Amino acid sequence: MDAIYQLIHQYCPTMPDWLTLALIVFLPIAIVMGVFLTVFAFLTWVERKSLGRIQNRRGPNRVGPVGLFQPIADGLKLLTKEDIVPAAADKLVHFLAPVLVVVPAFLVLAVVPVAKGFVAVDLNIGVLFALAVSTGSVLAQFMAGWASHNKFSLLGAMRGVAQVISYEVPMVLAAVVVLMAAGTLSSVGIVEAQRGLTGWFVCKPWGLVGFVIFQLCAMAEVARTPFDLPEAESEIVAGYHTEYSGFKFALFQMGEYVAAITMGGITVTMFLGGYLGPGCDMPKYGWLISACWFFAKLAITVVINIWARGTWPRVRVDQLLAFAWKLLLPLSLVNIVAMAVWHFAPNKLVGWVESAVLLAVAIVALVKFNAGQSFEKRSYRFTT
Amino acid sequence: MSNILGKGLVEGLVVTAKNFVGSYFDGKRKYRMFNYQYPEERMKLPENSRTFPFLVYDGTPDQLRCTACKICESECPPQCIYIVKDSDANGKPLQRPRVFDIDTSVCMQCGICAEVCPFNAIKMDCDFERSAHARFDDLITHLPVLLKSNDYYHQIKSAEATRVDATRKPVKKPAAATAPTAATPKAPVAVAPAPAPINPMPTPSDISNEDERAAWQRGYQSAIGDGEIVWPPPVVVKKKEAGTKPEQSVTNAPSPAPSSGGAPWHDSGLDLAKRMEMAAGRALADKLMAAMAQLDCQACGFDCRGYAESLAAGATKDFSLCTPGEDATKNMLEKLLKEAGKL
Amino acid sequence: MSATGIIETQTLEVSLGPQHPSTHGVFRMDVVLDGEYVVKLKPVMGYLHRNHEQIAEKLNWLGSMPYTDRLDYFCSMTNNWAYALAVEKMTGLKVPERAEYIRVIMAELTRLLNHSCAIGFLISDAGAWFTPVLYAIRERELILDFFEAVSGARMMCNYMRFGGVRVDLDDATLAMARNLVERWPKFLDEFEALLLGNEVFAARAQGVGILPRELAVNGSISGPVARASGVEYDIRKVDKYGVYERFDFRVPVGEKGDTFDRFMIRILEMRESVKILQQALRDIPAGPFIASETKLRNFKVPAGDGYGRIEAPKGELGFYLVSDGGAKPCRYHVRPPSFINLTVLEDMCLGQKVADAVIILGSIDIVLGEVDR
Amino acid sequence: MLPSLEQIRDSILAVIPATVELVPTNSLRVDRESALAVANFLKRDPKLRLDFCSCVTAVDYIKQDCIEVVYHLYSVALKHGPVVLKVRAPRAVEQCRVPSLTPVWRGCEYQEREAFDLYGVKFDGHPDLRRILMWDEFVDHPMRKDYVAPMDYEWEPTPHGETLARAKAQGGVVPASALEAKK
Repeated sequence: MDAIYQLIHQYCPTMPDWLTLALIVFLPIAIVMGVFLTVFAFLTWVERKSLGRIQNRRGPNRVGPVGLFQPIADGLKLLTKEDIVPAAADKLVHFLAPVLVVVPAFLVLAVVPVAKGFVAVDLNIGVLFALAVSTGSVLAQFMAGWASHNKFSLLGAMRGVAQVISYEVPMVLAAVVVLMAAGTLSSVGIVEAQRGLTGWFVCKPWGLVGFVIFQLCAMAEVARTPFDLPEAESEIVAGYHTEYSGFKFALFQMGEYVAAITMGGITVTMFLGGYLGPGCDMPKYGWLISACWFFAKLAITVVINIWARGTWPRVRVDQLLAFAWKLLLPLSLVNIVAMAVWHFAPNKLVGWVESAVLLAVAIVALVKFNAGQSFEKRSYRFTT
Repeated sequence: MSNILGKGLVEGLVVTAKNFVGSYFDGKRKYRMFNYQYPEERMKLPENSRTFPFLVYDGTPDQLRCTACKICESECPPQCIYIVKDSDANGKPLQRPRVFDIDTSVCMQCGICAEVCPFNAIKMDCDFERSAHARFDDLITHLPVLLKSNDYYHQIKSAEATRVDATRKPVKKPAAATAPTAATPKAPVAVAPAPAPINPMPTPSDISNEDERAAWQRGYQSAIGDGEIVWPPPVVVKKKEAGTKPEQSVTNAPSPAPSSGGAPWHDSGLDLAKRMEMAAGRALADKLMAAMAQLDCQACGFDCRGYAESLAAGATKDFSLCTPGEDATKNMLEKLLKEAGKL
Repeated sequence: MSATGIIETQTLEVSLGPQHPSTHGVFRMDVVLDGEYVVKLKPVMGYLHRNHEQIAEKLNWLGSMPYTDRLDYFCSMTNNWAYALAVEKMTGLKVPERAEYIRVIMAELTRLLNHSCAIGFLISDAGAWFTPVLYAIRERELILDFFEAVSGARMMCNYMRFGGVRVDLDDATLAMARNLVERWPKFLDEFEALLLGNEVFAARAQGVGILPRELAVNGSISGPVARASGVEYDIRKVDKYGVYERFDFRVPVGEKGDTFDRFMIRILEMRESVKILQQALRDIPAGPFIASETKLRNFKVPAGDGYGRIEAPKGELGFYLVSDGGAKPCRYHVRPPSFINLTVLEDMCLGQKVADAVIILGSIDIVLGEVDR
Repeated sequence: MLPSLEQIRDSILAVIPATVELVPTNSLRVDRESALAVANFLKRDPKLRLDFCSCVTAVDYIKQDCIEVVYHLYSVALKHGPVVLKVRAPRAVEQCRVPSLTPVWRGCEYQEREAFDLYGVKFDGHPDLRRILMWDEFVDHPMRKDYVAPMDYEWEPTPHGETLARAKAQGGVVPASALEAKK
């Protein structure tokens, strides 16, 4: 924000006040929207190409040089597709749902520090705002499911709600650890707290467990495999967006992918040290290098998403909820205790060892406790 | 979920990673990336591959091998072949099809017609890039479109074509020879000096002007369209004098060349009445043979003489096996067998 | 709130209908759901009913051979073999040695491609984004190219005739088959590494859709679905048709009979098929590939009825033929394994969830061309 | 091993007062009334134990004016071969009733429904006798020999020969262009 103010003053001090005010407010929004929409388009292309390569085929290569214009082609196609609204649908709610799915995804981007000094809105309660707003899309999903007046959409919506609620709790608790370590809620503050060689929170035992929990919850929040139950193709046709076509369907897809990017952004901010990296404090091009660091780390989470999507099957509803309540939640609570132990330990090494041991014991105990349905190795007899 | 984050999930990730990386290093379609970027790259079809059938002709499209014996029409499971036998000006049945339609919307490319054809006249093509505008009329392939030369057959299926040619070579006698027996006499062969062959159909390549080629390409208005079947398409340019017609019939006088005493009627060019007239005074077996379609096409499982003898001896009861003879032969055989008290 | 204090919920009547991504064709399940649990499940079929048996009564004996390709369009070779076997049993035609070996090779290759694709579809029903299916289809493509090189068509082979096969295997196609069989063990290891240890799939498949042994036998269930429930019955071992008793191979049998067992049995059967193929390709004799006395046209079957059956990849595929001595069959009945294996679908799905009902249907591995005929 | 057919028949007659006769291509024809009893016997007899009913078919013998339901029985326990059970019923749709063997072998359920759907053989005692392949409002039984397919369901795009004749005779939906005599 202040960087823009200095820029304006440096180059054209004679700018009328109302224009500078407008610039200060709207320029960051424009930048964020522009950057992340191109990242969204690029992400769909990357996903289809890499899924193709995983499955030994080339992926889209007809539109544009290496299929690069494929997202544009998809967008145009969906724009021109007829927008069918079922007769028995609740017209208003049916129309509002896709809008409300996209809004929270972009709102959260306001607090994600993309580069050094580049954050759309530097709220001092940044993380709280992010976690609160990111669950807004669930309401939209349920509106879509209910308004479509279709049994499959209803089933999908119910699953979506159950899933997001039950994964919200461990996610917040995993974030609590980071807030305790950083001491501030502001996302920029959290990133600054991770300076230093092994400063990234992921390098600490409780940070690593927190990162794993947060990443799993982020994948569940956004309904990515192995938790993509709300729109499970093979069971309930297309879940809550069965009855959507044309640009409304495109909005759902955009909402989903942008939410995946924002969740990745928050994970990177909290655990992987945001834009920190060697060379991010250089005077001249420091902000450019820090932006590169941020997007490199964002790419890690995207790779995890795509890789899981190409390999793992989907979890069943009851296993999904059991996994959240019976394993992730207790683990994140133990994680907070481990962080406290680490914090008040007399010296660094003792703190490290104690929290690591505590977490290891907790993980093994919880997994044993949840192994109600054991996977015994099956033996098969052969008759000649 | 004892080892939910255990070995199995990671193993899966390793496999997909290997495939992801491997797909970049498999240029020569050795292990992974098998699909061809059609239409730029085209896969070389194996020789046996078959799509829709086509009719083979040696030399000019006029000398096609098909003798309209209709075995393929009766054997075709979905009944999608439709043949009308050709006959020249004065009604004498010629041994070749005037109409040979294959309804490619019904044909299921099973290859049974090519298998049962005794004259190797119909073979399975391997070009699959066929598209049409309309669903009914365009999908019915008519005779000229079906006709493809023998060297095209050699080009797509060389081994099979050479094998077929080998088997055909000894059988194909020159037109003038009067071998009555197993030789499958080819079309317009006749004991009498062959009438002037109907002027050969111009091949598309050497038709100069445009509308003629269009006429040839369209073949002729099919029966389903409007108008009578006209084939071979009248060459608009050259006016055929009507005069040639009568003198043709004059030379058709029954002055058979000296044939082995056995079966003067064994000539598919003669029509039924003339053949019965020839075999009037002979034994039952000969009369029965005269009633056949003289094609030795093995539709009945024998050649003409064998079938007549087994009918006369009462070995086979079924007198309707002579498919090329159609109803005319069937009724004649029935009448003869009734007279002889065999039925 | 009902008297017993439990909230009264309404059941949801859903039709996982003919237009559904994972019913492997036009097959419908009328499901009554209480929340996610399946309360009642009635399969509805007949959307792909072409009355194949009436068509066969109008065609002569050879005429319906190409139609058998369209029964279970995944395994056209085994359909042809079952029909040819039934007719040979009635006419007593003797099939030469080489033709028997060729038939075994074709049938086992069909079993490989069918089982690998069945497993692939089962896992993608469970949610993996088509990765396992595309690995299986990659291998299936090579087998289909081999079928095209031999019989002329990839899926609609119309390859077998009464008394043998239509085209012989020359050394080019034999070499093609040999390098095919070399690839399969490597592929099976990769496939197992991807799917076997996968805890998510194990959690989804173990203990789901259990089929008790008595119900399997009583419900005339055949094939891998029955063997997964402990029924030791493989028609290749019981009837000893073709030259199967010359090859040593084992028949895997499970004991729990749930979806995971059906998935595992198919993987083990694929390994056995590879063993059979190696032995068959090693000692295939020279000689005629079709009986000399077979007739292509007006082929007549002596009067009477007969029933021939084989171990098709999906189960016991049988043909019951009645002939009155004429050129056309008087009655032509197909005993389709997928159609009969669906009898117990409801028993397996009761009490399970919607997601499980879809997987149980996938584990039975039905193809609608065969179910509806 | 499977006892010979005569022994099976004698063992049945010893227990059940039914008219069992040997019929060509080694099968047993049983009268309708005692079919269920015979089936139960075949399933429970220790020497036979035919617990696997592989194939159920209905065959329409129009000359003998009867419809025959054929059961192929195998034994999974003793792994021995087919015993073919045939039950006959008159062709008329009203009297065409046969006792259902689904209570004995659960596997006959769908196959008997198909026999009912395509041949009109009513199976008494079948838990859920509905049409299985044709849609419920379908009236006739298509596989019977005397079934005439109504023309409007489907006509061949290029009718000729017998299909054209049938199309004209039944006056179904035939395009004008196809009506000209082609043959």
